[in-house]
Amino acid sequence: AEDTLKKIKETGTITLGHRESSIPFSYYDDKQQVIGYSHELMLKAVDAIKAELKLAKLDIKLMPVTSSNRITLIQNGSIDLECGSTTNNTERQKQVGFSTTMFIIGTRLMTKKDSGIKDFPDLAGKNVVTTAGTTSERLLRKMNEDKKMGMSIISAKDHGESFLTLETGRAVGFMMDDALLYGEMAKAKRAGDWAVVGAPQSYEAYGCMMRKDDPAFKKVVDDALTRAMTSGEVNKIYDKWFMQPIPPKGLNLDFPLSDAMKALYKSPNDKAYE
Amino acid sequence: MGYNWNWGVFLQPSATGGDTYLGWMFYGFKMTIALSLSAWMLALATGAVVGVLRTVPNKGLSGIARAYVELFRNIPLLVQLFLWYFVLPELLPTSLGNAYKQSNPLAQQFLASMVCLGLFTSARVAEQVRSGINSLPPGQKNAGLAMGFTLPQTYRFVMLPMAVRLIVPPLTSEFLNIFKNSAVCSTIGLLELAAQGRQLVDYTAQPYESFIAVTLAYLIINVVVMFSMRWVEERVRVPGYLGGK
Amino acid sequence: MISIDNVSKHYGSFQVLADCTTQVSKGEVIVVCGPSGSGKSTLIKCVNGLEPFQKGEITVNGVSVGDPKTNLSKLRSHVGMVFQNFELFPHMSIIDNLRIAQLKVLGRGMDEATEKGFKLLDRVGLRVQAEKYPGQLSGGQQQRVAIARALAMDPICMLFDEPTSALDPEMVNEVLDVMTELAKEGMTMMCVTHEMGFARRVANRVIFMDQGRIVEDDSKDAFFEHARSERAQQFLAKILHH
Amino acid sequence: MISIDNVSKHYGSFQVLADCTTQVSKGEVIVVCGPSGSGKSTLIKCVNGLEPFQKGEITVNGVSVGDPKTNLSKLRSHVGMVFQNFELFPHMSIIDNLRIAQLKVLGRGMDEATEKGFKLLDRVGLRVQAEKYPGQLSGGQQQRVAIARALAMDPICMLFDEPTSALDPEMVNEVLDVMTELAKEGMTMMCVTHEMGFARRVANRVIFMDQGRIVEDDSKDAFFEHARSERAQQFLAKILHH
Amino acid sequence: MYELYEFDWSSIPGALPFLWQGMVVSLEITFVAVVFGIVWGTALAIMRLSSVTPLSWFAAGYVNLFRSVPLVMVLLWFFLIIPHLLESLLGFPRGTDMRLGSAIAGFALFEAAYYSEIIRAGIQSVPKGQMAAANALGMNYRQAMQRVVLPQAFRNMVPLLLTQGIILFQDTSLVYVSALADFFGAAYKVGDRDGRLVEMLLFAGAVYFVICFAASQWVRHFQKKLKTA
Ligand SMILES: Nc1ncnc2c1ncn2[C@@H]1O[C@H](COP(=O)(O)OP(=O)(O)OP(=O)(O)O)[C@@H](O)[C@H]1O
Ligand SMILES: Nc1ncnc2c1ncn2[C@@H]1O[C@H](COP(=O)(O)OP(=O)(O)OP(=O)(O)O)[C@@H](O)[C@H]1O
Ligand SMILES: [Mg+2]
Ligand SMILES: [Mg+2]
Repeated sequence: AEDTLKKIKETGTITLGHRESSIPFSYYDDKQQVIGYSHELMLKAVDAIKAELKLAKLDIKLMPVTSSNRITLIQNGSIDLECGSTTNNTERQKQVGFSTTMFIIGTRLMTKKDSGIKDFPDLAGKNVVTTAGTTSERLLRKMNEDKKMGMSIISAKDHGESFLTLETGRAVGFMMDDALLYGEMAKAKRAGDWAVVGAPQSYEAYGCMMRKDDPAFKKVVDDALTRAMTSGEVNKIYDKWFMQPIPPKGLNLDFPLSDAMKALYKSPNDKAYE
Repeated sequence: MGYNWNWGVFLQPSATGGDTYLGWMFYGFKMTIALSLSAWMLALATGAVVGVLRTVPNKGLSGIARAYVELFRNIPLLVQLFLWYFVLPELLPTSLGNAYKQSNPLAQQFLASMVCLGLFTSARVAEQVRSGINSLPPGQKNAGLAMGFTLPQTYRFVMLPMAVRLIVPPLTSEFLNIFKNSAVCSTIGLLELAAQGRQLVDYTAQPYESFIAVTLAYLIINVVVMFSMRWVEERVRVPGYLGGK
Repeated sequence: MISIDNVSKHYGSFQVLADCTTQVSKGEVIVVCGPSGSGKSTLIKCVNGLEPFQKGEITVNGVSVGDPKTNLSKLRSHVGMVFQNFELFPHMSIIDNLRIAQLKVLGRGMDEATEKGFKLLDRVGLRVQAEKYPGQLSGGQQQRVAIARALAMDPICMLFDEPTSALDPEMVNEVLDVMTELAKEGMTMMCVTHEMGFARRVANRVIFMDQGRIVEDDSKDAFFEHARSERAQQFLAKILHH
Repeated sequence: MISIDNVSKHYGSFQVLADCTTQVSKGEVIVVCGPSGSGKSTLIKCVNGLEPFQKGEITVNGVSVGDPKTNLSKLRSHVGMVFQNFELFPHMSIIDNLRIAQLKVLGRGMDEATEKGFKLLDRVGLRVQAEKYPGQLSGGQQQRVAIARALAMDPICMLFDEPTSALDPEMVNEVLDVMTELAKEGMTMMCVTHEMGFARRVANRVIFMDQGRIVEDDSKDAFFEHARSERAQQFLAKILHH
Repeated sequence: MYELYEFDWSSIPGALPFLWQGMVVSLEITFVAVVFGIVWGTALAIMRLSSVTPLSWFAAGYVNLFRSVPLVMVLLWFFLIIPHLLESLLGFPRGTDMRLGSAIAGFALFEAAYYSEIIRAGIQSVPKGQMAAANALGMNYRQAMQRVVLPQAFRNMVPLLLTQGIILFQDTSLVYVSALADFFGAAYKVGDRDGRLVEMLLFAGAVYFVICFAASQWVRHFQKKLKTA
């Protein structure tokens, strides 16, 4: 396997992958600067790497990635570390490595407040949207088959497109990671019209992605994340992104810390849910 | 490069159960074919009419045809697709728009893709038809009229049969383009070949296998189209006419 | 039969025809000649309305060509026309070339049209080529087919626009022979051509054009013996000298 | 000067030239005629190596054309050639057309090339057109420029391939006049042409070709008075009749 | 009851600098790909027409391969493979941001296939007699090509080459596959971020239309001028 640390030391550079609109994890603000919860944690990891290698100066290069190219870019060495909203699951573990989990989401549903849809069973026979390539898409399709609900499922290219589909009335519900749903709400024209409802269909662990079988590198990243969580530092970061107004519109997601997250912060681990 | 090749991935059952990933690819392949062929029909029919109108003496008609061509030629396909799919239903009267948007999403995606690809290509077909007609010897039109044919009859019996033969080779490349351009339709969620390829990457994290398979599938389509168009060319070749040119 | 009265035509500011006047009576053969660009083709195309004109009047068999109410298609179906580049329809066999307008314009039946087609192919000596395509014939043969095609419509008069100038020299005569025979049978003909031998043998009158004007309009003998205008004399000298 | 010895050429199985043999001595003018497709153009193009041939030998001024060791470009620069469609370079002015090969092939200086160019334009009567482009001249004028362009290379002999057959009848003579003058000055010339008047006035010998063979190779008078082969007699009859 | 879509154009003014950056990327790709495509395309066309069989086969294979695959796929391939190649061939440090480089390379090599077909047709549109005439004056193949055939071929081709350039400019919108912010990508990202996709798409469409329409009018005008000259 590769020795990422050695490479970083030799080149004095680290290339980070980030998302462009995964609010509030990793996205551009209106000045095209990358911000977000995952991004701040990633920077913590970078600081740890710099300290570990005893580098006076470490150049950071940022490269935006999409859900379809992020794995390949890690593998072919274009980026060294990606912290965004990437789910850690066993399939992906065959191709890439994951750090300690930094967030746990439940997959839920966003609907219009006055639509009368309160939970997944209400969706039977309706049009429902989700983002292509996500775990939600799988769960939704499986639910549709298993329970013979007769939904028409729209797989949109990205979250923005999914929300547009919901907003324009093409679909009555948008199934996605709850945190991201709140994020989409944050940019809606009329945030007050929308609600996140329904029982979580699954829980998923977000981790930072890196090359497989590089224990030294993984350890530095893991230690940095663990330290941030156990020291309570992470609570400030969480507060900043989930309980306070955030760019671009200054909306407050109002997404309190879940029990699963509290447990995570107490004893960090890198296990995939499933 | 630390990559685990795994061609067996195509035979694995897919993550949502039921089908294998190969089955997914095949579904995408069929979707690409169905979409491209139906869009091609639309492009040929519309393009032929607009192309003919561009050459008629009536200034008003040819002006309208020209505006049509310019409109569809000068906006990128990707943008047109978004406009058809997302923007146009918003401009319909509310009740009609809503009824449309509540209908089967696959039908909506297919319809938008077909209309978009078809009309985008029709502008190009129209240009080919026009240049085919214009490259006929000018005497042919006069000869038709001088026999007592009306202008529509002259088009029907004299100019179009030859013009159509002349444009078979350039139309071949438009026909190929429509298959290639259909890859763009994955951006509105239509699960055609390129989209299934990307889904495969998302679900199996085996990007190289998937890309290679998709590229091969396009090559196959290409070869089939080229041979069938060459067959058409051969079939319509006029005896004694140099190389059909 | 054909009367051209004070016809003028221009493209923008460029005058192609200037006050052209002449008549062709039934059975007459008129040869039109003149330097390149003098308006010969334009004049002859005005006669069956293929070119519009801005001033004057042309009538064919009493029907005004310039009148917007005239059914031009109908008029043209009675006026045969033969072009410099033959303009056979390359995607149809020879016999189909002869049939198509009979079927679609005159509304004749298939049998009648076929019979007529073969009769005319016989006449121009090309019956055995009936199933071939135009591209498979020599230029001279194509032009003979084109004449047959025009005759298939039973025209009341024939217009020729340099029918031999795109031909190899060897093939000129086979076409001129067909035209000569046609003239002898009494067909009214207006021919743009530089074949002065043909003019001498067959024409009743010769028209000489220059810069859009009809400069000479004379009986054949008067034209060849003592053309009045200097331009025509020069032209004849150049054409006949070699 | 030019000796053609037993030359044969075929495209695949189609024989274009079959055992052609003839000579052109210095100062001689030879006219080559024959029906379309008989191989006239091919023969003349073989002389300066524009077409390769499979059998036989051609020498020009003692240099073998078919020999792979021969510098064909050099040979061609001494042999002037004039084409049916003029083939002036449309993107260059007339004077540039006359200069380009002098500069790039003969390596002459700009001044010398320009002077030579103007002298030859004078000679063909086109000095005032020097700055125009080919597209702005009439066909006859273009062909005269093409002759001047060939002469600018100081050729030892000239080849003409139907130099007048793409011209309007009026313009034929202005080109033939230039050629006649050239012949009078003693230029060695090989001309494919159907202008029998020119052949009668200027040629020393006439070669008649049919189906790739040289069927007649006679002095002018012998050819016109009593052509031996039936094919040549037919051909002459067709060409001269009208 | 849903209401008619409410348009809200307010995010455009603030996004203009970012959109302009995107436009610069689009133009950069177009420009480099056109220049490189014409140069490499000319070489391919000459190879294709040459009598040396391996050369003409290579050119034919190259052109046919690139013309069979969707541009989107080519760009993806280039995005994923070129970085590797460059790293190993030229010793670039790993992780260099090569999105722009690989997009440009992908476009240039792809467009060269199309340009070579245009140029080949252009060369073949020059009457054969021109080459013969140049040879008859003693010019060799290179001189005849350079002084006589190619100048005329290019003159005949200019409108087609420019039109292909306009198509190329439109196709730059496809670089969204590599998350590179060209003009369309920038508009899309702004629209996504602000929840104003519909407006930004309409705006992008209008901008493309104005630019491409103006450019194609100019090409027509230019074509007319060439014809009369
Ligand atoms: N569509 C047009 N627009 C402008 N000028 C035209 C057009 N058609 C013909 N002309 C001009 O009209 C003049 C007469 O043309 P016409 O074809 O009648 O001449 P012509 O006597 O038949 O010559 P030729 O012997 O070369 O056939 C020419 O100068 C020609 O350039
Ligand atoms: N590249 C080629 N491939 C095959 N056949 C050819 C080729 N070039 C010429 N020919 C054939 O060779 C024969 C002689 O052609 P050539 O041009 O020499 O005839 P020509 O006597 O000059 O006729 P024309 O009077 O029509 O110019 C013709 O039958 C022609 O079809
Ligand atoms: Mg004319
Ligand atoms: Mg010839």
